[in-house]
Formats: sequence, structure tokens, C-alpha cells
Amino acid sequence: KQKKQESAGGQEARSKGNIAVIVSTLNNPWFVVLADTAKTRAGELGYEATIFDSQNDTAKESDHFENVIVGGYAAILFNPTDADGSIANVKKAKEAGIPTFCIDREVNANDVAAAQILSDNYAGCVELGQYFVKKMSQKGKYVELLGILGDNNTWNRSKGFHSVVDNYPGLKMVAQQGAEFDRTKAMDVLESILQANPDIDAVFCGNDAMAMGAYQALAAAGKADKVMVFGFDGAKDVIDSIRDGKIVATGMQFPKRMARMAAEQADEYIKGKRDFPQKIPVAVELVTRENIAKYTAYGRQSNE
Amino acid sequence: MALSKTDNIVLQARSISKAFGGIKALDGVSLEIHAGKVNAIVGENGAGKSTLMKILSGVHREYEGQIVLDGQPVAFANPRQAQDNGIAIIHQELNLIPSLSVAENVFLGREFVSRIGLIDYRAMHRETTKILKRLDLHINPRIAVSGLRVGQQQVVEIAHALSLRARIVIMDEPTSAISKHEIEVLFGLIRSLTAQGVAVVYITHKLDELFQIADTVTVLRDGKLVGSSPIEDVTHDDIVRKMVGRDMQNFFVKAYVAESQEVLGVRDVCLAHPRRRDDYVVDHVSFDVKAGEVLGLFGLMGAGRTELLETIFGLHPKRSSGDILLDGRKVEVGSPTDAIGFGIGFVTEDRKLEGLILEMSVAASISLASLERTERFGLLSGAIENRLARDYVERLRIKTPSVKQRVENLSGGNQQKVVIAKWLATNPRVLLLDEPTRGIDINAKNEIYRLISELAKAGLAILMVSSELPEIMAIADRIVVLSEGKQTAEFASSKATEELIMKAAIPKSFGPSKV
Amino acid sequence: MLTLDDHKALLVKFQSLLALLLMVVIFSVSAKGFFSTDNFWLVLTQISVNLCLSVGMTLVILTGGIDLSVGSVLALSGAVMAGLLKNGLELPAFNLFVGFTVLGAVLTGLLVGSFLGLFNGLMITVLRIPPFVATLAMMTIARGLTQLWTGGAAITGLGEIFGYVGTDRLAGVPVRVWTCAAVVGFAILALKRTRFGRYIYAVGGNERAAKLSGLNVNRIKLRVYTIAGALSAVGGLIVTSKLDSATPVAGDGYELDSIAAVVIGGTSLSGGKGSVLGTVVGTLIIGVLNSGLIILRVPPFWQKVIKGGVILLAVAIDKLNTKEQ
Amino acid sequence: MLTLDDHKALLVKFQSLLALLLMVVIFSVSAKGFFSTDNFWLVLTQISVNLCLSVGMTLVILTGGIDLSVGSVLALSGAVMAGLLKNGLELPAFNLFVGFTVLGAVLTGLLVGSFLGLFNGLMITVLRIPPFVATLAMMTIARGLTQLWTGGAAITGLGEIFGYVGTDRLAGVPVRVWTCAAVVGFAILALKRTRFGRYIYAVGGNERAAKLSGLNVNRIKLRVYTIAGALSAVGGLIVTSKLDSATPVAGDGYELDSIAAVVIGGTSLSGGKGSVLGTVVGTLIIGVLNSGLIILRVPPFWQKVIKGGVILLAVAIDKLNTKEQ
Ligand SMILES: Nc1ncnc2c1ncn2[C@@H]1O[C@H](COP(=O)(O)OP(=O)(O)OP(=O)(O)O)[C@@H](O)[C@H]1O
Ligand SMILES: Nc1ncnc2c1ncn2[C@@H]1O[C@H](COP(=O)(O)OP(=O)(O)OP(=O)(O)O)[C@@H](O)[C@H]1O
Ligand SMILES: [Mg+2]
Ligand SMILES: [Mg+2]
Repeated sequence: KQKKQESAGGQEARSKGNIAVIVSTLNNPWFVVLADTAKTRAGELGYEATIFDSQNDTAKESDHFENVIVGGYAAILFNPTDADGSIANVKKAKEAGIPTFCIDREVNANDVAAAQILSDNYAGCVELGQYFVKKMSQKGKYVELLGILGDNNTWNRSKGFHSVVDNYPGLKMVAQQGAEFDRTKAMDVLESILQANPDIDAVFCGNDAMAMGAYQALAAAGKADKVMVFGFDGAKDVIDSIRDGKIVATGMQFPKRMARMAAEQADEYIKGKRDFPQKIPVAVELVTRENIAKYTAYGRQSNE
Repeated sequence: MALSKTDNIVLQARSISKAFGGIKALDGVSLEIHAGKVNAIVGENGAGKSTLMKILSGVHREYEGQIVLDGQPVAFANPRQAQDNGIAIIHQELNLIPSLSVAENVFLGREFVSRIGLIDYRAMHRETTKILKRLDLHINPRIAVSGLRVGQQQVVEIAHALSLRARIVIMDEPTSAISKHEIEVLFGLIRSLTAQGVAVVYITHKLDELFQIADTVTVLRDGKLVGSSPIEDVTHDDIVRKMVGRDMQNFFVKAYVAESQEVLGVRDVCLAHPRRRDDYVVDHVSFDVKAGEVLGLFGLMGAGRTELLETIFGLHPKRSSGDILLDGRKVEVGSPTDAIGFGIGFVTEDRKLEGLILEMSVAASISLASLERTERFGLLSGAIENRLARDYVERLRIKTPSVKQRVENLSGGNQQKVVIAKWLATNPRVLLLDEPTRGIDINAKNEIYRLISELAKAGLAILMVSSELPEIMAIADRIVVLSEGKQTAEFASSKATEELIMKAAIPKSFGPSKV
Repeated sequence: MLTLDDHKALLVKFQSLLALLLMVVIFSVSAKGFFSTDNFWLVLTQISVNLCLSVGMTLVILTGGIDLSVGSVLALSGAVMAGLLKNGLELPAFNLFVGFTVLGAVLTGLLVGSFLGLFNGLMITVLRIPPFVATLAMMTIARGLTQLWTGGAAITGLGEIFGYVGTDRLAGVPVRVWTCAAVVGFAILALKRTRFGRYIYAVGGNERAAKLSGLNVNRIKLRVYTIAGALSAVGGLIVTSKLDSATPVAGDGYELDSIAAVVIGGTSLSGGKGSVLGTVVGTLIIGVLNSGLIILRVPPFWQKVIKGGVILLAVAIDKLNTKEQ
Repeated sequence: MLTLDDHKALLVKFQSLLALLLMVVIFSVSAKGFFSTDNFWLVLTQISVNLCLSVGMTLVILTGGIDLSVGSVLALSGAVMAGLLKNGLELPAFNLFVGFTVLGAVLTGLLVGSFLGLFNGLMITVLRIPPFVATLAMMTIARGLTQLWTGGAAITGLGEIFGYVGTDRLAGVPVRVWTCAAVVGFAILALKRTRFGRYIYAVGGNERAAKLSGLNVNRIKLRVYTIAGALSAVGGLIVTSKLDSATPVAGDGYELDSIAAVVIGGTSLSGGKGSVLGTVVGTLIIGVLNSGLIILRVPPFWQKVIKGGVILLAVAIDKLNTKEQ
């Protein structure tokens, strides 16, 4: 990936301006892909892009915005830390005349961002929920692993999932615990849960890192083939695992597609275009063993 | 014993100079250490004795001048090299590791190890017990030194130095913390060492000790060498004159103070032992101290004197019983804060651990217990504070370049004076003194004695612990003797004799230092 | 006349100052846009939160303690302010509803912070729990309470007036900066010119000696931890007000930043030695570093590496030049 | 015959042991599934990583220092093992490619960990940078290097053999547990029965006295930090092996867990006092707590609050019963 950055740097000569890529965290490969793609695409379009890591801290994010505003950037490709908390930051940029393009996660305010290219976590998990119900044939015990408890996407996903699953009395959630979107924590937590509930049939995880951890825990307990694991994101490991029949399904978000779109829209904006649709939903696609052939890490086979 | 023979000169210091940030601690001092002799070094507080010894033992690396060992110039990079060259030192301040056992402290850095590299504790404990027996200290070598008292720790330090089997043993005020009995033992040991040809360098402020064991006396003053001569050729007064640089009247004798009403009353005060059930460290002690009176509290190491003072000062409210009276009225002293509120001051035994905050300046240390005095409009005033401090620096002749100097950098004796100044600054009515002249030079001692009697004249009630009989007999109007926490005798000092006092002080169940 | 130690003290301060100036110079020449009034105010406003926490932390560390809970306390008191302001307080038990003015909400938040600090103090003095454990526990507890209070979601839309502290300017200077300036000013005055301040050094320097000199060690510690809690709440006010929202993860990991600032500023973790001015310098060093690296466009992953290296250098400069024990 | 301090030491150990047993009993009756051989081994395997770090941390803290870099060092050395094993090492400069066997990769990883520890030690002894700052800087640096080395993505698919340490059992006991047992055993032996061990206490108890007795304080510290680094690498091995992948965030925040375990185990942060056994108990307390709360199905939000409270209680029990200085 260092190489990519150099290639981006190589364009400085005919740089059309600076674009900031402010991303909620780089602790998760999924967001690293998102940020790198945005940076690279912006580079290809002739901008010099810089990545800012908010480290899941809305205050740090706000510092980044202030720096970007003072630094005279032309546009912000933005992956918010918090749908509500980040509003003020985007407002600030708007007042300074810098357009913000939200990627993947939204900010709960209209007309502050130039456009929001959103992966609909809620809808995605609804679909996942429906597949979950199908696979479970409407009955059985399951465990839910939540992400970072302070993160609104944790709840979007959980709510979307439950909006479907809770309609089936046959499906009993025997445990719901947080594992901070982290692979190690997910493994430890599920291991402990299994002590009290050795007879579960499925685990729904708020992201793919946790799904991998959960699978590891089940494998260690020799239950890998009895318990179904569901993830969300479309990260490399999980795509491979679905192919290998280890994990049942995940919701594919398209970080690369979204990042590219954002970069391109920013380019158009700078070139003068203004009428962007407020929200551009990028459907989350259900990836299962049936349709796995169509997919690769972080996207479709075709458009890779 | 002819000293001119150069062949028995083991160690030579040639025009050594050392300065600490501008302060010249040593200024071209030359010195010869003779094998098989006790080479005594005396001088006022801050004369440079310890600094010189620290240079000889490789503690200070940077200095001017030259050290010659057996005719060969040497420069020690660290204490270890000095040790390896047969130089052992007992530092003035205790240098023990509290959490380690007695044996581990004695053999620190030279533990016995078995073939597979494990420490051989059996052997170490055996050896330690042996050495401690020679010092007549009967304690378990396995216990941690943090459980020992100052005196016992001092003995462990000595044991450490002895265990090195060095050819040159430097002792920097080894007797400051131990009482008569231990001192006797130590002297016996020193004699046997010199008999084996070991060179002993002996630093003390107790001049009469010189005439018991010293062969030569070297006097330092303000970092300069004043003179060096065989003990036979000098008298007590010669030495004092050389130290002080002027004539001095003889040992201070306190004027008798007319009795008046009791200020401090102690009634059946007991202090339970920290661990042992129904065993008392202080056992039903009762006495009065009148205004203008100095009550001397004598006892051997471990008699419970420190604990008694601590109890009066409100440090052990939970473990103690009995009454404290002020002007005949019973008072509840639940904490040092209370005690100070009642006008009690307490000059503690261990200045470094309990008396001073070493990072603080002299001024801050003196004003610490009476800081409100230096306030103006609710804010501290540096001007007032410094004035207060300078006043005491003069009255007590504290040797320091400025009141801004860190107390850490003062010589031991001067640190002690700072502690006393701290308490005088609180204008106390009752002053508790635990070994107030420990490690203080004769000149300063006399000043402190004079100070004590002035304070007494001014109407203070003074309770003073001391392990030095002559001192206590000179200062005190009355003497109370403790032994194993019990009050074994009380004399008017006019009636007291050394024999009577010692007889009362020796514990009935023998074993002067037990834990 | 200055003594050895004043010199040393000066030197130490001067040294970290030197490191700071060095960095400013380097960034000014290398990073175009770094040396500008805009960026000057930016750095000041960006360190304001850490500075508030670090001043409290300095007092705590001077007594020989430590406070790991500053970040969570910041979050909880901020969330309390936001929650009360937005939703008021419902007491179904008495079917009672209490609405809050901005001032009321802010004061309550500050109270909460102080109380949590006091609680730390009580654990440490009364139950004699080591500061590290006591405040670590508080760190977890306060974080949990924040999540409970917010239900895991940010509380937003707190309005103009509340935004004043975090966003507005007074006489051309950001209110946040005024706030810190006041905090720093008071702290320096208290440490240098009041008994309380002197006692803080005494307790940290030699607790037993302090006790024997009649100081009420416990009361001093209680006060210090309470102040630290209150200052964390001030930090919470600033963050919440500037973001116009309180997030449950706010202040996560701030304890390390603030301890770092204090120690880089030359205050010793063993207590008794240090100064608030040093802490200010320490905070600035971190702030300037963050800003400079970003303006220099250093990629995020490299930023960490370089940041660590520079901090080592900055402190090394100190130590090397103040060598000699 | 036992002294004051032995008694205290024993008492302290005994007390935290008491707290531990208390917890075990409570959970056993309240949480079905907690008291089972399965869960017994599970808790042991789950604490194994923290235990490795905490043993190293104990040594460091006994010398009066601290090591905040354990988590990042764990991550970097784990990533190095995984990376070398998966991709080998390319040296385009010499257009050279080096492949690694499992053993080779693991050993290199352990070397990296030890080296980082040594680097900490050098910063602390030679440049006299306070341990807190030195290791804090290392924490950031190592984390950055990890992210650079992994490119921010997890390195997965490391194979059966590599998985041995993290997942397999030997004579019915998980290999991880064997590993910790060995580490703990050696540490205890070293501390109690070797010069090096006693010197660690000496340095922490009274550094000046240690110097004056001719101990080479710097060398002792260097060794201790190197060991801490090596043990972090062991932790890295276990985590990576059990997850069959090295993630760039691995070990994030572990430094606090491990310091907590050490302090809860009764080791004093000011150095010179403490024991590895205490640390084992401390680690168990944390592990049992985590496991118990999950099995009890305590709602996520409440877990933090309760965890903090219980830790306070556990330590308070100690202190109250060992009251009197
Ligand atoms: N580390 C230091 N830093 C600064 N000054 C020092 C230091 N050590 C000693 N001094 C100064 O050097 C002088 C000599 O001190 P030293 O301890 O040698 O005196 P001393 O003869 O041992 O006095 P005492 O009999 O009280 O022990 C004193 O003025 C002291 O203030
Ligand atoms: N640290 C300690 N641990 C346990 N017991 C102690 C300790 N210090 C003192 N003691 C007990 O208290 C008794 C009195 O000790 P203390 O130090 O008060 O004697 P002292 O008369 O003051 O002698 P010194 O002149 O050494 O101070 C001792 O006999 C001992 O049993
Ligand atoms: Mg001396
Ligand atoms: Mg005593």
C-alpha cells in the first residue's frame, strides 16, 4: 500500500488541489481499504489526498476538520465517527465553504454534507436477518455479539437484525454481549458464553472481525460445524471463510465502490457541479455460500 | 606506636578538592591512612568529612587531586571497584534495602551461590549470624530490615562493612545511632581489626571516643586540613580549638531552673505492641514536665522512648491508652495536627525519614509546620518566609549557602538543625526531642544545649530522649529511665549517677536488642 | 542569589521549552501554513482539553498519586450536561420532571465530576486503595455509567448558548483558551503562593514527614482528587460544547495523553517535584507535534512512529543537558 | 521465624486470594456453567496472555519502573511472526527472498520483542528518560510499525503447526497454560533464589543503596526491560497462534490490564515490594470476573460498572484487613 501512496504523491506535479480523507478509524482493515481507495482515486483524478485517522474519537475528528479548514483543502471525503456527534464538524466545514462527502456512515442532518454515499447498515441487516431466519428454519438459540457500544452503527445493525428476527418466537437470543468489533475479544467472549450455553445454533456478529473471532472460538470448542456464524462487512477473511464453508453469510458493503464514488463526486463538485442527491444509498448485498462466486474481498468479482 | 614509618601507609589522599555547584566541600586536603591503626577524622558539620570518605570509597567520581593505594595511584569508577581494592565504608546515612532480609543486606552484591547459580541462604544466614554475634546483635538474619529500629539497622550496616573483610574500613559516625552497650562492642571489634593490621578510618562527633580508640586524629575545617597528629600529642581542648578555629568554653552545664506548675502530664500511658498480643512497647508510663524544666528520658536501644514520644504526639491513637494532660487538663491528642494545636513540637529521631522533605529548600523546610505565619492576605510571602528562615539559620548557625539551598545537600548535622528550627518556628509550649544532638558537632551541640535551656527559661516544657549519659545528665533537671517500655527509675539529675542510671536501664530479661 | 537547584529547575523548564521551540522552528520552515495566527489559535484550542485534564493530573501526580479516570469522568460529566440540558431529569418515582437551564446543567455536570473525583479520593485515603487501582476502577465505572446514561448513543443539538464555551471567541481569543488560561493561572498561584499548594509538594515529597509536621495528608489528597475530577468535568464541558454533542466514547484514552504531558513537562511520577508551567510546555509539545505532522501530510501510520520518536528526543534533550545527579 | 513484613506479605497474598475465592464461590452458585472443568481451563487459557505480560510487568514494577509498551510489542512481534511465516522476507535491495519455518518465524518474533524491550531499557538507563515516557513512546512507535508492517490488515491462515501453542493441548493441559506455568515458575525461582532476582528488589527498594553496594543498577534494569519485551512477544505468539491471525490492533490497551493485575496482586508501584504469586492471583481475579459476568449474562452496559466495583471491593478487602502501617 506504500506504493499506492507514492503513486498518489507522484501526481503532485499537476495537483488540482488537496482533498482530505477523514476516516473514523484505521484499526479495522475494512476502513483502511475505504481510506486507501478514496486516497488513490482522488490521486488518479489529479488531487493530492491526505488521510486523517479520527481513532473513533469525535473530538479528534473535530481537530482534523479544523486543521483541514485552516489548511485550505478543496473537499473532504468523510467517514464519520458518529452520526450525531459528527454533525457539528460537517457544519463547520460547510460554513468554511468546503464540501463534505460522507462515505458509508451518515450524519443525521440534511444539507450539511454535499452528499452522503451510504451503505445502509439497517437494511443490510434486515436482509441478513431474513436469511438468518431462513437458515435457522425459524427456531433455535442464538447469540449476538455487539460492536463498540458507543457506536451508532452497532445499534443500526442490531436493530435491523432484530426488526426481523424478533418476529419469530422460535428464535431465542440466549446472550447478547459487546466485543468492540475486535477479533480477540469476540473469541474470548463467545468462549465464555458457550460455557453457559453449549447448545446454541447460531451467532450473529456486528462485523466480520468479530465473526472470525466467533468462528475461532467455535472451532476451539469443536462446535464449528454445528453452529452457524453470520458477519457483516465483507472483509477478506470472511469472504474466504464463506467460500471454505466456515462462515454462513455476511452483508457485503462496498467500501471501494463508495470511496471511489465519493472521490469522483468531489471532483465533479470542484469542477462546478452542485446538484447531488442528498443520500445515495449503496445497497448492502447478502453474501452466502450460494452466491459467493460473485464476490471477492470488499466487493464484486466483476468490478474488481 | 611510631607513626613516621611510611611502610604502613596503605592509603594516601593527595590535595583532594571537590566542589558542589560552587560550594567548595573540600579544598586541597591531604591525608595518610595507616594500616593497623585507627585514623580518626573530626570536624564540624559540613567540614567535608563525609565528602572525603565518599571520594576515597569511589562514590564521587569527579574530584581534583589523587588517591594513592599501596603507592599506586588509583581512580575508582564506582563503589564496587573500591570494594574490590579492599576499601569498605559505613556511610553516615543508613544504606539498607528495607524489603530485603538482614542477611541479604549484609551480603548484598556478594551473595553465596550454589553451583547451579541459586542463592545459598543456609550459608548466608549462618555467616550473618556469626558476624552479628560478634556485634552482639541477636536477631534473626531472615527478617526484613524494615522491621528493625534505627540502632539495629546501624549495626547491620557495620556487619555489612565487616563482611567485606576489607583492609581499610571507613566508619562515618557509626556510633551516632547506637547506645553505650553497642558502642563498647564496636570498639572491641575495632581493636581486633587493627590488631589484624586493618586500617580503620573513624569519623565521630563524640570527642571522648577518640581517646578510647583513636591512634591519630585529623581535623578538617571548612573543607581544609587543619592538622593531623598522634592522639597522645593532643588534648580534648586542642581538638575542639582546631575544629572551631577559636577557643571554646568547656562542656555546657545547664543552669538550674526554678520549678513552677506542670505543663505536660503523662498518666499511665501505654502503647500496645504492633503485633504481639498483650505485650506493650510502652507500659504504664507516668510523669510530669513543668514549665521551664527539661526532663531527660534515658534508655537503651529499644526501650520504647521513641514510641513514647510518638504516643504523646498523637501518632498511635488506636494502639495507645492513658491520659495526656496540658496545664492539668486532660486533652485528646488524636493526631500530630492536634498535638501542634496544643503547642507540642516533636523533633524526630530520623531526620531523613521523618523530619525533612529532602527536595525542599531550607526556607520551606523551616516554615513547613508554621506556614500560616508566612501568609499575607491569604497568600504565602516569600519575603516573610525567607526572613523567618534566615533568622533561624543565624540563631542555630545552620551552615548553608542560602536559605534556598535544598536541605538534601546540607551536611547531616545541619539538616538536624533545620528540623529543630522547623519546630521552634511553631513557638511550641512543649518540645519533644528524640536524640536531638545525634550526628551534630560539638560546637553545634553546645549551641543546641544553650538553645534548649534558653527555651526552658522562656517557660517551655522540654522532654528529651538521649542515649548519651553525659549529655542527659548535663541538660536534664530530672531523668526518667525506661527499660523495655517500663518506667524503671526517676532521679533529680543532681542525685543521678551513671551507675544508677545504667542499672535501671539494663533490661531484666537480658538481650539488649530483641525483636 | 540563585542556587544550584533553582538553576537546575530553570534549566529543566528551559530545556523542554527548548525542545518545544526547536519543534516550532522546524515545523515553521518545513510545514508551510504551520506558522500562522490561524494555526497558532488552532493549536491552543486543540490542546485546551488535554491542558485542563493535565493541570489536575499535575496536582495529583505531585502528591505522588495518579488519576486514570480523567477520560471517563470527562465523558460522564459531559454526557450529564448534555442529557440534562436536552431531556431534563425525570423522577418517575415521584412522577416529577426537572428541566435544566444551560447554567444549571453545566453546574450539575461540574458537580458530578467533582463528586467522582472526591470518590476517588475517599477510596484512596479511607480505604487506602492504591491510586492506580482506585482510579482505574473509576475509569471503568464512569465509562459504564456514561453508556447507561446515554443509552450508547450520542446526545446532540444542545443549542447556541451551550456552544459558547466550545466555539465562541471573547476579545478575539477563543473562550476555550480563556478557560484554560484561568485554570492554569489559578493552579500556578495555588501551588506557588498558598499553603495548600506547598502542602501538595510536602505530601508528595515525604508523606510521613508531612504527617509529622501536622499536615492533614488525607484532606489534602481528597481536595486534590476532587479538583482533578472538577477539571475533567471542565474538559467535558469544552468537548461537549465544541461538538454540540456528548458521545459515550468521549475522552477514551485521554488519561495517557495527559499523564504524558505532565511527565514530558518534567514532573516526576514519584511526586514532590514538578510544576504546572512544565505541564503547559508538555501539552504544547504534544499539540504542536500533532498539528505539525498533519500539516506535513505524514501518513497516519508513520505519524505514530515519528510522534514516539520525537517525544523520546524532546525528553532526551532535557535529561542529557540536566545530567549530573 | 517470620517478620512483620513476611506476615504482611503473606497476609496480602492471602487476602487477595480470599477475594478470589469469594468471587469463585459467588459465581459458582449464581452462574450455572461457571463451575466446570471446561470453564476452569477456559479461564486459565484466557488469562494466559495477560499473565505473560504481567509477569514481565511485575519485574519491571519491582525495579520501580513501568512498561506501557507491552501491548504494542505484543502486536508487533505477533505480526512479525505471522508476516514472516506467511510472506517470508523480501529484500529487494539485494533482490533476495528469505522464507521462514515456523520455528524461525517464532524465534525472530521473540527476538524482535526482546530487542524492543532492550531499546526501552537503553532509553531509560543511558538517556535517563523516565520509564513512563520511554515506554509510552515505544507504545506508539511499535503500534505504528505494526500497522506499517501489516498494512493495517490482519495476516491470517498461518497453519496447523503454528496453531499448536494457541490451540492444542499437551497431556490434557492447554499448551498456553503450560507456557504460562513455565514463565511463572522461572520468574518465581529467579526472584526468590537468584542474585538477579534479589537485585531487582534491591534496585526497587533503594536504588542509591544498591549503587553504593556496588550493584550494576543499569545492567539490572536493561535485563528486566528486555525480559518484559520477550514475554510480551510470548504473549504475541499465543494470541496470534490462537486466532490463527495477527491483527494490527492486537494487544491494544493490554498495558492497563496487566498493570492492574500486578497492583491488585499486591505489588507496590513504587517498587521493591511484591511477588509474582500475587500477580498470578491478580490476573485470576480479573479473568474470573470477566468470565463470571458474561456467564451471568450481565447486560453489556452494566459489565463495566460492576467490574470496576468488584475490583475496588477486592482490593479494599486486602487493605482493610492488612491495615496498620
Ligand atoms: N550532594 C551534595 N550537593 C551539594 N552540596 C553538598 C553535597 N554533599 C555535601 N555537600 C556540601 O559539602 C559540604 C561538606 O559536606 P559533608 O557531608 O562532607 O560534611 P560533614 O563533615 O560530613 O558534616 P557532618 O559532620 O554533619 O556529616 C557541606 O557544606 C555540604 O552542604
Ligand atoms: N519497626 C518496628 N517494628 C516492630 N517493633 C518495633 C519497631 N520499632 C520499635 N519496635 C518495638 O518498640 C520498642 C521500642 O523501640 P524504639 O525505637 O522506640 O526504642 P528507643 O528507646 O527509641 O530506641 P532508639 O534509641 O533506637 O530509638 C522496641 O523494643 C521494639 O520491640
Ligand atoms: Mg558527614
Ligand atoms: Mg528512639
